Amino acid sequence: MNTFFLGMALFLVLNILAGLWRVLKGPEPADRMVAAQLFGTTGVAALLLLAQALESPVIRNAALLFALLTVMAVLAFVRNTSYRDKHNNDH
Amino acid sequence: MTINELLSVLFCLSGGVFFLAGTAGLIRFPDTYSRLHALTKADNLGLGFIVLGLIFVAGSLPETIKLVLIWPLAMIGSSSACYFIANHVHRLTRNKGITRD
Amino acid sequence: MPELLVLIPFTAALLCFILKGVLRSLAALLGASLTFSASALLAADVYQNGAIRISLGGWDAPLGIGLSADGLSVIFLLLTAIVGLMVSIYCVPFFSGLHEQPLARHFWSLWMFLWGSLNSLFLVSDVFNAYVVLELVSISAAALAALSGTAASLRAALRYFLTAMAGSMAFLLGVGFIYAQAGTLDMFLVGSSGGDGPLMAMALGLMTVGLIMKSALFPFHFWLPPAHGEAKAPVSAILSALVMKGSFFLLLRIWFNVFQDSSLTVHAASVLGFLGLFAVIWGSYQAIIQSRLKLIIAYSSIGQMGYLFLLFPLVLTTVDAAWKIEAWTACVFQAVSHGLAKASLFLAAGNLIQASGTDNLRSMRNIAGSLPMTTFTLALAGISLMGLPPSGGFVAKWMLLQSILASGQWWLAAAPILGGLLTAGYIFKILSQAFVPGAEGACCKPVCFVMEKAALVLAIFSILIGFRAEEVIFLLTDRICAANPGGFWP
Amino acid sequence: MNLAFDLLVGLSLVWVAWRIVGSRDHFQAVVLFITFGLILSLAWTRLQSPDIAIAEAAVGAGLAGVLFMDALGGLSSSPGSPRPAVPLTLLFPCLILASIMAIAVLFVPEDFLGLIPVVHGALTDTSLEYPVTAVLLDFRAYDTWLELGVLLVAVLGVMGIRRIGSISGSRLPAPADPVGRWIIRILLPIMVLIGGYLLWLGAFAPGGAFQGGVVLAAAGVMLWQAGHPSLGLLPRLWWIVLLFCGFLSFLILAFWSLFHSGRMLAHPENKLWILGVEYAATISIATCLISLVLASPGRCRVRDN
Amino acid sequence: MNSLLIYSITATSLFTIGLMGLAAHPNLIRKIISLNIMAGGVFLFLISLAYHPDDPGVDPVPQAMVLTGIVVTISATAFALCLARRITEITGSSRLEDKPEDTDS
Repeated sequence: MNTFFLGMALFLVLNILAGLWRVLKGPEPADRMVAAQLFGTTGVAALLLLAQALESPVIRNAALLFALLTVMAVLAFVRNTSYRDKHNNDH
Repeated sequence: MTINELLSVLFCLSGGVFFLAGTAGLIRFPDTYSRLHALTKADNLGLGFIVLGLIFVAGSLPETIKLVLIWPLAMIGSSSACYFIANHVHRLTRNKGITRD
Repeated sequence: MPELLVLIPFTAALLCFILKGVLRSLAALLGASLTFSASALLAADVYQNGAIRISLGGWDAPLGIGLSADGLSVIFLLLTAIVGLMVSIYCVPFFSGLHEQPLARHFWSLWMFLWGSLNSLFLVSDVFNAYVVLELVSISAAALAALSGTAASLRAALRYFLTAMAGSMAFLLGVGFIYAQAGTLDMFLVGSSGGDGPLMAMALGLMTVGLIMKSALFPFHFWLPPAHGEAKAPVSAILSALVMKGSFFLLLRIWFNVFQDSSLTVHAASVLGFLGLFAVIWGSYQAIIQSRLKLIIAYSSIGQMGYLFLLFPLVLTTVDAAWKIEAWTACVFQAVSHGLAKASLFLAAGNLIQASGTDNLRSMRNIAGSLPMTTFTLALAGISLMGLPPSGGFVAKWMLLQSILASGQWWLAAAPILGGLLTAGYIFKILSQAFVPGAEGACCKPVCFVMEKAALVLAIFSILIGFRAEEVIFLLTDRICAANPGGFWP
Repeated sequence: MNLAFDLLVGLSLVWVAWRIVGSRDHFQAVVLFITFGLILSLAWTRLQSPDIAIAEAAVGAGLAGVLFMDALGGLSSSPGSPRPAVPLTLLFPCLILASIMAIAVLFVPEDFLGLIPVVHGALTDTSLEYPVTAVLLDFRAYDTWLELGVLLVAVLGVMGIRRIGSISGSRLPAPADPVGRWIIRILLPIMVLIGGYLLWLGAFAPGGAFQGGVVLAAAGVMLWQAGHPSLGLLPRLWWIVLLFCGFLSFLILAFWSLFHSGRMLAHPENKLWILGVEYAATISIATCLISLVLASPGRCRVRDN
Repeated sequence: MNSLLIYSITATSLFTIGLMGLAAHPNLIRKIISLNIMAGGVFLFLISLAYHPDDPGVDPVPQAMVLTGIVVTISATAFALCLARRITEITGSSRLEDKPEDTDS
């Protein structure tokens, strides 16, 4: 049973690696941010599966935390790029 | 293989399929808006299915509650992030006056 | 009570951040004098009844962290105490001037934190604890260097900080390798559990490279001249007199306590010797061709640090035990006299800059007339750096020459001979400017009496220690706490 | 299956690191670094150390991401330098170094036990059950104290560079759209709740001062991003108390235990002291990290808008 | 080829890649990112020593070391980033020495 969950976690990590291609190629900074947000959700799922596979319920706290934190990076990204563009538009 | 484990395997597999769809969408779709589309819908659904699958094999009640709590949080997080990015890209294109294809 | 040496500066640091104006200077001076007296008491205690080893929190060696105060660490603690007290006295008027006032709060708290971390570095006896203390020393030193706020000083501080961080990371990886081999983190336990094998070789290599980066030995010296040149005078005095000695002291601990009876160190010793030799010649040569006073002194730090690294080939490849004590005394005297002389040089340079406005040598003309005390300090410190007979520098270079000749590695003799010549070169370059009758119009703002006195006292100390060699030798021979009673030369 | 998972995580870590170093666009490097932090958290989870996974997640995705994005904000992004990111002359010595270290790692003994028996042996006579928290707060309390010192010195250094006495001034423009404010109002209480939960958990399960402090710091930074001055609201004295309370509690403990029982940093018998020190450390870590993120942009940001 | 070996070799290669990045990139922010990668590598090495799949579980001392190391690294990174931002504000170029030929600011 645990090997199945570990296999699923492995599959999700493969998903993240595949998503990395978009981060590398992504023409716009926004596309890269989209990929980063995708990895956040996939990371939460992978952590949950690992928590079940390794029978240590504490890892769920890490998953809970992760679900909240990906938003931080996106907020920072939006705040910074808009600040700079508004800045560029001024002069 | 008890009925619980069978159900949990089933749900986790379907969750995995949705994640695969999300990643495929991320890679294949032409522009940012459609990629956001893939990200938000497919992934949240995938996470939901995996959480559902794990609930069957989760041990005690508090674990289940924690699992159930994670899914809406992740959904709030990812949908608002999607909104921010979409809003940001829209403001960028409007400022530059060019229309994105 | 070695713990007091760590507690008092940290308390003073917190107080200095909270208090304002005169109260802050009072708290700083009180902290400095208390730390000075605590170091002196500890030195007397170790001198009388031997090395002290404490396990903190009551947990013994393999689990808990310990503090160890032996002969070597007490000498460096005394050096830090004397230089620290004098720099603190110098800084009270320096930072109460109108221009420096806003920086006072940050300077005093960072300086007290640095002093406390240096004291705990000299008392260290746990390898991972050494990493955390090194990090604390690097961050506070970089923050102090960045206080002057000019673009050049910020760049120098960031270059220094990045090199220090890379050095700490290499050191931490070395700690990982030591833990993989010995299973414990206490230096003396690791030392007694044998130091051979590929893991320990890797650990020795990584730690040595990490600490060399932090003490600016030759290949990694690029960050030092701008960092010390651009910082404020008392800050550059602290940096080159004390902070560089800290990472060198840790290198001594690693080589002679952790890898005490391992055969690895013998092979690597000559490499360090060559780098030290090259540093002496290259640093002193660069010092001669500089035009700014503070850069001359900064490059001379690189040169003088090179002497310290000659210790490794001398001690590890010599067969005759008697000459090893000579080499040890030479290295320790060089460290102490260089620390004192360099601090007084930088403080005197600070006085000159405050008086004449710029630190360019040509503007230094005719200072013998207007600032006689500072010129006298420059001369005294120069004597000690060059190694003329009465001074501590002379004892160091003399013993260095003797142990080099005794150990038969004649090519190392180039360092004291050529180095001494080149050092004389740049010291006379500075002094010659002082007596040349320059343009009368050079305005000379009055320099506070206390600031000149502090620089002078440091210079006098660096001359005086030349006369007190027996206590230092006694501390080095009988007061060393190493795993086996033989100390550094089993 | 375990081996496959380890191999995949290991290879993806190395590959992402290589892409970070090799990429030409700075923003791409930052996003890759956030992903690197995520995969590293997975590695910590796989290596059975969940509290490090929590700390890495909070620090990597939460604080480091925001710090780097801010730093990039100040930089007008350009397409990146034309020449290859990593010159070949540097590649060769680094390859040698990597291979030497890889060979050295092979000699790590299989049955390496480290200090496990010693810690479990001594666990009985401390009042903490969970070994990691016991090592952090009791056996090696000196390390934790100096590490709080490092945090404090970093805050002092940043304020010295910015020439400010406190962080009361730094406040961001509120995000234009209501969603930004709305999401903060929902996620923030939950994060504070998790921070407290992790701190309380620390006594007997993975969690404790560090994880609680880092999560609270992430909550504070999130509040700041929503335009709220978060810690800037506090009067200067209160902010100083919060900043120093962790370091101060260790200082008081050191003085008291030195003069009371002659052994510095020896915790007294009743459990309240250790819990008090742990809570103070949590608050101090959270305040220091928030002050670091708030103080680094300096006041110039507020004046421009 | 157990997991201790895989993670240790990954750790040492991360350390080397970080060192390479630190030496290769003129831009300050890239240098600080490389430093964090080096730190990640070192911590991974420490924890790979502490990990035993079955018998006595995980060694708490390296875990405590890595926790302390993570907090030290984040505070050092924040300090270095503030320095880098200040340099960029004053000199306009985010590099240590302003070589004229590179336009990358």
